[in-house]
Amino acid sequence: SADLLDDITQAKKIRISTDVAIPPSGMMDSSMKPTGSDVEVAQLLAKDWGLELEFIQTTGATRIPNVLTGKADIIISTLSVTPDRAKVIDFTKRYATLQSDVGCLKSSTVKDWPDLKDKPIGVSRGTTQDTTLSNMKDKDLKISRYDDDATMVTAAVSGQVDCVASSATIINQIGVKNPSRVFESRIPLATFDLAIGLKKGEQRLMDKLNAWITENVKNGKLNAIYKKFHGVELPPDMRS
Amino acid sequence: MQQNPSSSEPIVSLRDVQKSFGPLRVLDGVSFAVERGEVLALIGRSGSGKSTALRCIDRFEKVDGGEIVVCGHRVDRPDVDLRALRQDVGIVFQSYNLFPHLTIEQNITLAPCAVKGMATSQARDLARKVLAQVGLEEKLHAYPEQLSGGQQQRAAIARSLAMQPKVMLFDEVTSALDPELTAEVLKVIEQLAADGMTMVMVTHEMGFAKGIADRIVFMHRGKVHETGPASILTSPATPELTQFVGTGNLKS
Amino acid sequence: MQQNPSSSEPIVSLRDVQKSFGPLRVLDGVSFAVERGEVLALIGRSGSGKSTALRCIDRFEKVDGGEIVVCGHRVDRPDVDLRALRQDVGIVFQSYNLFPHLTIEQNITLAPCAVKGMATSQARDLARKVLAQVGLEEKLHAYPEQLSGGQQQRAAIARSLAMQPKVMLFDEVTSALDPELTAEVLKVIEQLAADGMTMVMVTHEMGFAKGIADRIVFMHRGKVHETGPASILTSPATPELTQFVGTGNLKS
Amino acid sequence: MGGHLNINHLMFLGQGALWTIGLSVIALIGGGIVGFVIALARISPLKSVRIASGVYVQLIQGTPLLVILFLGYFGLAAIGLKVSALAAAGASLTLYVSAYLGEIWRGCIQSVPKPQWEAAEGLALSRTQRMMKVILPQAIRIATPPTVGFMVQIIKNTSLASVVGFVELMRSGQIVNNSLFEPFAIYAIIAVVYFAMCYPLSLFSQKLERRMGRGRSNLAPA
Amino acid sequence: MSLQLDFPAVLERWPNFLAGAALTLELAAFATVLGALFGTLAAVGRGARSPLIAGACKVYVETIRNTPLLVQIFLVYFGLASLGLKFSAFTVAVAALTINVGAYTAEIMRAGFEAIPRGQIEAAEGLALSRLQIYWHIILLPAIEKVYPALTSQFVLLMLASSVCSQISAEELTAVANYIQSDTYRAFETYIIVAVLYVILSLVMRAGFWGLGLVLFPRRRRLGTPL
Ligand SMILES: Nc1ncnc2c1ncn2[C@@H]1O[C@H](COP(=O)(O)OP(=O)(O)OP(=O)(O)O)[C@@H](O)[C@H]1O
Ligand SMILES: Nc1ncnc2c1ncn2[C@@H]1O[C@H](COP(=O)(O)OP(=O)(O)OP(=O)(O)O)[C@@H](O)[C@H]1O
Ligand SMILES: [Mg+2]
Ligand SMILES: [Mg+2]
Repeated sequence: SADLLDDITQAKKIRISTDVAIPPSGMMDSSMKPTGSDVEVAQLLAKDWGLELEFIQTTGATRIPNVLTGKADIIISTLSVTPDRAKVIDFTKRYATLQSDVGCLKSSTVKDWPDLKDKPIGVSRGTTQDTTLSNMKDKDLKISRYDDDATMVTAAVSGQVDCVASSATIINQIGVKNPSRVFESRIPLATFDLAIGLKKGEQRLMDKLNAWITENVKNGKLNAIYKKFHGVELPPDMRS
Repeated sequence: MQQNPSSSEPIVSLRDVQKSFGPLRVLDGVSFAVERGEVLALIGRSGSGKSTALRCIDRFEKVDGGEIVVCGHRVDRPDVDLRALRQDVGIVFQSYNLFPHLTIEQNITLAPCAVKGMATSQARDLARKVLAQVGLEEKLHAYPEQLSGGQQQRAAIARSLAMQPKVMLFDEVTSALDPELTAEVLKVIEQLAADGMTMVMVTHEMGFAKGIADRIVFMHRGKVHETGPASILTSPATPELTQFVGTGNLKS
Repeated sequence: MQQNPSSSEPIVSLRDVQKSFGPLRVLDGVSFAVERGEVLALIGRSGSGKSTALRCIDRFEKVDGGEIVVCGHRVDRPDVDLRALRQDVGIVFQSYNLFPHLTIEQNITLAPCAVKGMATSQARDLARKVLAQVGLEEKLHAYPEQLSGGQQQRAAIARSLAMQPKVMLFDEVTSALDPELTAEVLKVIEQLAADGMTMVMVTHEMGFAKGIADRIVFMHRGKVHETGPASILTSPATPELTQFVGTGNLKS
Repeated sequence: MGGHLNINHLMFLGQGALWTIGLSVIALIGGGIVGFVIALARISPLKSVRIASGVYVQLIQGTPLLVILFLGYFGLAAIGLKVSALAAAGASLTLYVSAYLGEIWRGCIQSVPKPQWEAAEGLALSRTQRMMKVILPQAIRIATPPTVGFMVQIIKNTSLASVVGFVELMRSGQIVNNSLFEPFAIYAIIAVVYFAMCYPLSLFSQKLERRMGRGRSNLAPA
Repeated sequence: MSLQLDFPAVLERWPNFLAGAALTLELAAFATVLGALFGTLAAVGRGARSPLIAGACKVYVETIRNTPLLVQIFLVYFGLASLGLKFSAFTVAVAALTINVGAYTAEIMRAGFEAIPRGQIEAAEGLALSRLQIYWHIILLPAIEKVYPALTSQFVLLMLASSVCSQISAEELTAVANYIQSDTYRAFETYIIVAVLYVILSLVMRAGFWGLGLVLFPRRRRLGTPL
């Protein structure tokens, strides 16, 4: 196999590593079919390239090993671009962004970092939010790490934690699940670029993916998908 | 519940005792009595109900009918005070049933301390005394498995003695032992008899029964078939006992 | 490896056999021989090494020194052909060790078919024959657990016989049985002796040893202490044997 | 997303349950075959074989299944073997099950009373004949109840195969929960489904054990 | 080889591994002690004369033994929260593990009780010991001795099974591994190290139980019969 792109073309099939347990990027609809923003991005890509699409089900922790060990060709799974990750895999251009906040129960009095002292903050283990919070050693934070977003949201919905660090979309979801526990964003954490991840050294595939992203940002298709699931548009600097 | 039995009353008495296991009638109207200081030997072929009769005396089996009185306890009644009964009765089984995780001393002191509330030091002295009675002083701190079968059986007898029972029951206490070990256990029992202990023993050792028993009870098919002094073994009245002592002689 | 033993040579011979378990010297220079057609009884107190000596003959224990020859097989040598040896020797233990998952017939036919390649129908006839020898024809299709202890022991003897051994070893084959069952097993062995089978038997039944054995070997502390015809039991030469038969007589 | 538990969710859970059963069967068959070899190796007359199989058992039994699955899934790929998730999970479960079944069966073989081995030896049967005709038939009887009992463990442990992307019962429950967020209700349903799969096996194993207990006490003293 | 192994990059994080291993051991220790007590009580309860107590103990044992630990942990964790009770992840993990291992202990102990020969109990009855005294002096220790290997294996299994506590935010060894591997993207190396650590932990536990056995069973020690 000289080149991953050739392999994909030859197989007429692309294998995409996607976590379907992190709504609204990946989830199951009421008829238990995969849906979500990442799922639709993947479907769009496969359609444009005329390939059959295979989802490699993954969890947050196994997203990257899946492409490193050749079990999947690319990752489309709310993968934010960080320097650490860039040492291990290559990233395309961003295809979306993710606003991360610390969100708290509406009735809580948390306003800023000092108020968070001794309050457990729920977070998905190994996500960029986790890394960001873990690096704030000076702030004396208490972090409760869950295996995936779903468990974290469940913990928030059921009352195990009153604060979470996650995307704004997910923070807003909690109240929908349990009207007596409405969460709202209180402290902005960071904005991350989301990109497609792939194994290092696959330049031809990388070029082709970048071209595809550029085109679909321009024609508004990616923005439409984002708005459909996240309720807001992509940031202005990305749309222009 | 316990009355002091007057010396004229028997220590153990069974009257018309009935006992079935399911459809099998094991005791079919058994009656006999044991006087204070008497040694009674229960003999009979395998399955004739000897062990069952013995176990009924200490209430390890409930009887279906009849009357059992032991040291004034009405053993056949459902409301008999079991723990009081068993302080008056010592029982030793064929499989010695020493507690394997306790030393011989602990085996002996356990019941006096736990049941009678005896002080540990006093119980230890007692253990030494009863072990001397069975000739095992030096095994005080050994564990059961370190003893030979005969020694284990003697220790089991000592353990019973430590509760100072009024009557002792023995169920074929030597049948798991070889001849030499048998001899040492029988010597201990002989000594107990000489000291005036009341005893009921199930045994296959005809020679021994002849030598030590004041009275023989021969059981056959759940009934007392023949009873009398040791001499009935040499001149049996019934053909069943004749046959029984006949086959028993094969062992010689 | 196997030579046809000339009739003048003994079938079993032990010379200066040594065997230790760890620090414990169990056989300390044991020598005796068994002629064709002879019945030899091994007696001695518990732990004197009788079972060990017997097990050495069939190579269930490796000896540390000395020489054992059985039907021409040099049993002490590491290269002895075990399966050939065991076709010539039948052994029966105290615990009968019938295979519980097989019927009596299957127990008996297993070895002739598997080892000697006998045809099934022929093996079945053989089973019927040896069972008749021990008086158990009607139990052909029973499972071991359906038999009494004495019947199981006789079936175990029949199973050994089916291999048509040149010599049979018995290790206290009756000591787990009560007197009546003992009698039926001893009758079978008596019949075998009358038929001329060579036998070595460890036994506690002094009366039986006296009646059937051509020669007695009395073991004491891992040594052959006294040996001679059955009459040595009634007039022992050594004080140890005197004491041993003395205590043994308690059983009568 | 959201909404109430509907027939699709239940179908999805049912599909997960089917995968749980499928994985269990694969694990039982694979683990059974390898476990049998392990059991024999553990009582081999060759010391080196005994030690090697002992180390194998210690290693596998000392590692959580989660970690074995992970190493099986990514480890095989890392050394260049392309395997499907099914093959990787099957291989990992086989390793795991074989170590436990091997030990269970070794115990059963060795619990056939020593006199039985000696009686078979005394009849001049060869080692293979002793094993096949005398020891194994008895060992199988002894081994059936604990083996059936261990199948319960297998069924429950396949829930960990979710880490390598298997949507079996546990994972399907998590996914349904992600769209409904009624953890207590959904996990209770999952618990009931597992119970429905496992309890009959437990009962069966207990029944076998009791029946055997009776049979065994009737056997000749050993 | 499609993957280059780089152990030093992962081993750099040894303090995290160590903390995870320590928490795993701590979880196992608490759950072992509590589970042993709880399970023994349940085993005694199963033999109770009252059908209510015996039945309740049976339902408890069977329910736990026939559902996965992960489900039990979720039910305890989210169930307690739904009731408005908030405990630390550690407390919940210990509680769930205790409930779990208690059921297995109960089954094992029951087998131990049943393995005490009838004659032992009769001998004790013949010495006029009360029911409670018989349980305490005659049954308990010998029963534990009989099933000690099974018990210790169960507790080692419990330690390994505690890896699922990562799901409810207990930072034990597997949680640490997940965290480190998503941080370093060295999954394979991380899990090999973790596997080695688990093997070491299970050896440590077995050694500990061996030592405890020497203390608990003085007869074994004196007579030199290994368990
Ligand atoms: N717990 C029991 N349940 C059912 N049957 C029993 C029980 N105990 C004894 N039996 C039966 O009762 C009969 C008499 O038994 P018992 O033990 O009293 O005889 P034994 O005279 O002591 O015989 P042995 O000399 O063999 O000890 C036997 O047939 C026995 O099988
Ligand atoms: N496999 C073994 N390992 C260690 N010691 C053993 C072994 N087999 C026997 N012994 C010991 O060797 C000694 C002789 O045992 P053996 O069984 O030969 O005696 P025996 O004369 O047959 O006694 P019994 O009449 O009690 O059967 C005993 O002290 C016994 O404990
Ligand atoms: Mg009896
Ligand atoms: Mg012997």
